Amino acid sequence: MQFDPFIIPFNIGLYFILGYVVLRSLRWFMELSRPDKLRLQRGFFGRAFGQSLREIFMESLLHRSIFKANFRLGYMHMSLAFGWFLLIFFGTIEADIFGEKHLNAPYKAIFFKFFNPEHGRSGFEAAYSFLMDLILAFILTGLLLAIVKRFFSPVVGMKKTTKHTATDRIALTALWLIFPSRLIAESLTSGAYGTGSFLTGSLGNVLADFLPAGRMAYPFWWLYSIALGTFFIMLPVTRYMHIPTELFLIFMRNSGIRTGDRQGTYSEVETFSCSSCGICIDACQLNFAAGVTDIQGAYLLKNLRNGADTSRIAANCLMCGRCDSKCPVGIELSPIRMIRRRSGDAQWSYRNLYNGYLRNRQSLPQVKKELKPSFGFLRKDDPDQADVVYFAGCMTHLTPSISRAMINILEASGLSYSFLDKGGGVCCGRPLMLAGKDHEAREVINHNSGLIWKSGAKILVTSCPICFKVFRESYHLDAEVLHHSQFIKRLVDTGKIKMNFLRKKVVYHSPCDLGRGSGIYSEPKELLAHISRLEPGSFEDDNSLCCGGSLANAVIGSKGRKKIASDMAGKLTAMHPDILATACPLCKKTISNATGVRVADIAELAAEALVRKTVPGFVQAQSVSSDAPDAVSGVNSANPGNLSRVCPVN
Amino acid sequence: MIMAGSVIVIGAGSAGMEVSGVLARSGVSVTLIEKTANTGGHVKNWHHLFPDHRDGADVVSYMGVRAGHKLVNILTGTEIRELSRKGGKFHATTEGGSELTGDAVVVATGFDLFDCSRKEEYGYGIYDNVHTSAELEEMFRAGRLTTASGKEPEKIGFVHCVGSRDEKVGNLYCSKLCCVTAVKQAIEVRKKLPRSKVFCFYMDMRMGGASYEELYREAQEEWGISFIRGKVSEAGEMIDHRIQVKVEDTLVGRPLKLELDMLFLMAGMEMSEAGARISRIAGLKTGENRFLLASDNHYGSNRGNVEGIFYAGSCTAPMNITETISHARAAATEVIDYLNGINLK
Amino acid sequence: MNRFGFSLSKGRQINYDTNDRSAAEYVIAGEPSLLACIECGGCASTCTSGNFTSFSLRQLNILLKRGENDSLRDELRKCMLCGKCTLVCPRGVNTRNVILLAMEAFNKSQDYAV
Amino acid sequence: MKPEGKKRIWSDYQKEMADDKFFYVRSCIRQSFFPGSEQFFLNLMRNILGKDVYENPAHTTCTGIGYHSDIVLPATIMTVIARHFALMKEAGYKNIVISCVTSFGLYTEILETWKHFPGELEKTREYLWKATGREFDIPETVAHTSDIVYKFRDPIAEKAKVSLVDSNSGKPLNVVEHIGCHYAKMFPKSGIGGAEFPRVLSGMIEAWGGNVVDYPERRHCCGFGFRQYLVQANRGYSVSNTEKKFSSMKPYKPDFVLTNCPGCNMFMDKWQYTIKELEGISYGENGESIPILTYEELAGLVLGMNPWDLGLQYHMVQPEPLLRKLGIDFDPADKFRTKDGRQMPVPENLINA
Repeated sequence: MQFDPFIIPFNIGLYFILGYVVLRSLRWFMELSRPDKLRLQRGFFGRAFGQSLREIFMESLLHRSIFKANFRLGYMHMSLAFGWFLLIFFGTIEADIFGEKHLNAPYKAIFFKFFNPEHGRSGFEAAYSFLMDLILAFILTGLLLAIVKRFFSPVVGMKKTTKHTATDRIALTALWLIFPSRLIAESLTSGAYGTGSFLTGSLGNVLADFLPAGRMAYPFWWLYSIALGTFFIMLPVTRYMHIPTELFLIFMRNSGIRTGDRQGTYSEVETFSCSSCGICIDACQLNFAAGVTDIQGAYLLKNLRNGADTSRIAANCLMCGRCDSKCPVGIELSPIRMIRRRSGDAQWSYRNLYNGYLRNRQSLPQVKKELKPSFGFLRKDDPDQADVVYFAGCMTHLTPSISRAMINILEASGLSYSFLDKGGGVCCGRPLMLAGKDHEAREVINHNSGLIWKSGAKILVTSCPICFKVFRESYHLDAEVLHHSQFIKRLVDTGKIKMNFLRKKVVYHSPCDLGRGSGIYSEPKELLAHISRLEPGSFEDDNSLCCGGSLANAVIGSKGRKKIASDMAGKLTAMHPDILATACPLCKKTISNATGVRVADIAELAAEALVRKTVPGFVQAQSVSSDAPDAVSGVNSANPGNLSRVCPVN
Repeated sequence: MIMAGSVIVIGAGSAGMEVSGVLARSGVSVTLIEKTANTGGHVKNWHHLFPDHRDGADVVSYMGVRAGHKLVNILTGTEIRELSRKGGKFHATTEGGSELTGDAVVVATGFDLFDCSRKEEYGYGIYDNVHTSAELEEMFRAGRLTTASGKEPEKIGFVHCVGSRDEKVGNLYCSKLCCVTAVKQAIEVRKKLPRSKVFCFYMDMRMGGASYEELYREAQEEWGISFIRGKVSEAGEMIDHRIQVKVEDTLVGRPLKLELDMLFLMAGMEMSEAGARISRIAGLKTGENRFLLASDNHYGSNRGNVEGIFYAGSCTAPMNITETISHARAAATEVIDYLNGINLK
Repeated sequence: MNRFGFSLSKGRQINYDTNDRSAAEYVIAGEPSLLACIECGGCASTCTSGNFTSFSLRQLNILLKRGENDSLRDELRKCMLCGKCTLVCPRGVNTRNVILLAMEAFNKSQDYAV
Repeated sequence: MKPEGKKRIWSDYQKEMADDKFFYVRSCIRQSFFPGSEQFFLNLMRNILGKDVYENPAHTTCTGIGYHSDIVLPATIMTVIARHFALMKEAGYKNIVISCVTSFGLYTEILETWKHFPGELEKTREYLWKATGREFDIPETVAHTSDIVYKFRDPIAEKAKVSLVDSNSGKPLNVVEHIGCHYAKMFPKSGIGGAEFPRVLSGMIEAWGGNVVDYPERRHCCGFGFRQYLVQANRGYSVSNTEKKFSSMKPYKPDFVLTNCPGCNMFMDKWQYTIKELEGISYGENGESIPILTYEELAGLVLGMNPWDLGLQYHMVQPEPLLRKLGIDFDPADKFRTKDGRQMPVPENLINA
């Protein structure tokens, strides 16, 4: 029986953390909703299992996503995670093969050198020692990078790095000590016995030359064990909890579980899966354009983990979704933020270390609801009946050029349509939702839904991506919901209207709620490519920027918005386009104030490109452009099309 | 060009001093008459000027240099009793009996500040803690801004349009400088007394000059001064000698009551008594606002109804210092043309 | 009802000195841009809710600043947060935050949600 | 407070008043609710100051209460007032002296109207002629009775037996003067001292040894407001205005309020009782209420008249504490006793009693 008291800290830590993780996982599982439990069971015993294992390997060990975003950061994460995994994996094999017996206790593998100091002198043993030294060296390079990052983040390509709590710092120190202490302990032991490979052997020889290596090794083995034990014990109350939690998250996600709009196990697992890598911080325009550096996803989750008040952080976000699309762990940051917004400034009771380990379920106090309706004053008018109902939206009423263009296009299409909010409508409800006021939002949603149902619409067209998103996601409508860019595209495709070609160089800005928010990328770009010289930009699709005008953020003032708008306008107009096209009245209004380049909504450009028919009573398009568009023959082959192609329901 | 000729300039405020200096440098000999003992007009009473809080003394010393020419003969403590024109020359008799002659006359009699005691409801001259804007400048200059009992005031109010835009006192016009003066003084009060709260009661904020609106915004954003739209209808002295004011908060349509430690009345500008006297003596026409009537609203603001008599500065309408100095320079060119026999009327 | 058949009526006068201005101070501390308001009414004239009912952010802001809090709690709830007011404000007042902070202030001070 | 500032304003608002030969018209409220005041005015003028004051028993109400309640039309009230001028003309008098501030305001307003709209004057002549066959002249001077008492304040002071000082401490009493709105607010030139800092009552108080209290709400209406009181549903407004006035004067600890208007006197007196009943608030010291006196009552006290002859007991707020403070002897037994010694019914709910 090989035993030495120095392994006790390690053993305590290891068994503690293993037990803790098992219990925590069980508890998470128990707290899952019934449907989510079923999903997880099905996922665990189905196809998702293999998928999850693969993802665990690719992401949790290799950190492929971080590699994609940032090579040096990816290498840092990989060397630590994958390297440690290899060290344990091969260490266990090493102990199994070269140890006194098979199937050893874990400490035998971890402290193999201590118990087998003579090991690795020659042949296969030496080769294996070489492998182990190689892995250790691999980890140490990553560790070096991590230390440099901590003090000088741009080295790893990060502009900003997360700030640490006191417990984080203790755990971090322990983590940093693990591998150097192993290196020195192994080296000293190797030096004393003349074993060890290129790293530990060489370093050991050097040290043994002027130090009593044999006697000095022992304290370092203690240090190594204490560092490991401390790290494991601290793990549950630090961000390093992400290491075990992420595995659970991957299984849950692959089983089809999502954040949803309520606090639950999944969002808690997500919260603990964040490694604070900081990619969300670099992606955030509030950070790089407006200098707001303490509200990003990593901070939100950190504060959630620490039980701090997150109401201020939750409120200060554009909800543009750039961080969601870039998070290497796949944490749904925006939905988590929305949960916090709904809960107002309600806080968790967790304040002390004890609760950190055995925390209460992250239940939130019930949000107080007003029973009286907020919008009882809304009239129940009867809308005009039409197949196509156009809803301009509040913001479009401040950019009448867009609604005017849409009316011109609708007139030209010859379809039966009505302008639902001609005299000024009721808000779609999304701004209320974004402020966490779902109950109030439901009131206006019900009101608008009633109007749309009564209008008999088969297609609901809106000019505002904000309205579009909420119409699609939160309204229960019989009508097909289209953004005007989709609708115009369909009119063109079905030959209802014809377009001239505008000889203009256009760059397209994808609005957040239309693009990342609703996945509508191609139609606007195809339409623009059809009527103009659309240039590819550097911020396309998932990588598009927010204009800064977002209604989701009520905290930043006009100065902050202006900074974001100027920054993004500068980036989008770097190629000197004639027109910066967008598909959102709010984007248009926000960007217009930040650039000298003409900013136009896609509907305005379409109306300008519209081939006019001289029909009595037809409202002439108001061409903003001074030069007349050229008719390009053959672009639109005469395609009579019928209504059924536009309105599939008919 | 050296010119022969002599001009009598009445009033040695900023307009009179500027017009005299310009004329003298063109070779015209000037007799500058001032009824008070000192030159410098109202500006010398102003501690700091809007919109940049510069020292009023700067402008006074500038004017002193400008008018300090050997061809300018300054007669202070002198008033004109008679003014007539004989054989192409103006003859003036002073109260002291001395005779002056000139080829032309420039009236630069400026304005008088409205006598705030005429707005009885504010209790000026009766309540201990009601003062005028001009008195506040004196307090700033003395470096002592306290209530009558010597305490540091915590709440201070400014009433705009006292004696302006008020049919009850016969002044229908806007004095146009009081708004910006109130804003300037409110900021200075906040600077001097950082714990104080300052309220401006206005009818309209007329911030038309260069940098005025910016100053207004600064007053709101940086100094937290409250602007309440409504004319103070009455002020009453409380038992502790503070002032209770009543105003309608017109933008919510509710009456508002407020207790203040000090109340400052933004005195408007009126035609000066001296100017009114000159207009009677020389037969100069005045407008309904009692200021001297210009021969043309657009291009005749330096001339009136008597040939050879020119107007400079705020004897024609309320003007700020910048406008007064420009108007005075314009008057000088009109005088020079006249002396050269060029009649551009 | 007493035996006189009438009672002292509550005046309409705003008593600035006795009113509780803590809600206004809370809002201004969180959103200092409110100080720049010139009460022009741009917000109220473009207001989506104001199109249907007597809701005026301009008036609300003034009452808030004066500490006339009684009617505000119910009035604030009429806002749909659509953000048009923020876009039209000539002084760059972050109006939506003003409303949210005012709601928060009343939530904190009153044991009752806006 | 700077008295010299007020003096400057008073010098701007002096009015011409006759010295003798007055035509007297009465007040509806005063002759009904506290007739001692009008009684003493005639006594003072005729017997103490030796003036000629003529009163025609055929004169009527001016109809001011009806006018201010939108019941009486302007043409009607002008004709009623023209009739009083006709009575004056017939009696050979040229100086009218009016007991009521509302009437005084109306007389002033009508005379101003006739000055600016002579057609109205001609129409009124015609109406009066058609209705009564009378003719009238515009009076030479128009005075309120308080103007006349003010005018003779110094002769009264010379004959004074009582000074407005606390007989115990020797300090002057603090007196609030309340001027009826219709006295000078419409036409500041028609009132002594103008509308902002009226002199008419403060002159009497100072001449008779008292100290005038100037408080923030001194201009505020007593609360009567005609239809505010006449319509029961509106009385809350009426009484709240009174409340506002009294709470503003309370810190000054006034010993009594002097009024020159019948309505003010009645409402400042009776609403104190009502507020005490409604809210439990009283405005004087030691839980007492503040006595409200007319200038005739005050002149009477100063001249040593029996308080019960002046009718002080007919106010809601009883005068005994004030009389004791002034050192005036009175017989409580006489309070509600007729001249021939019969006991009259004692009113209920009197305060300060």
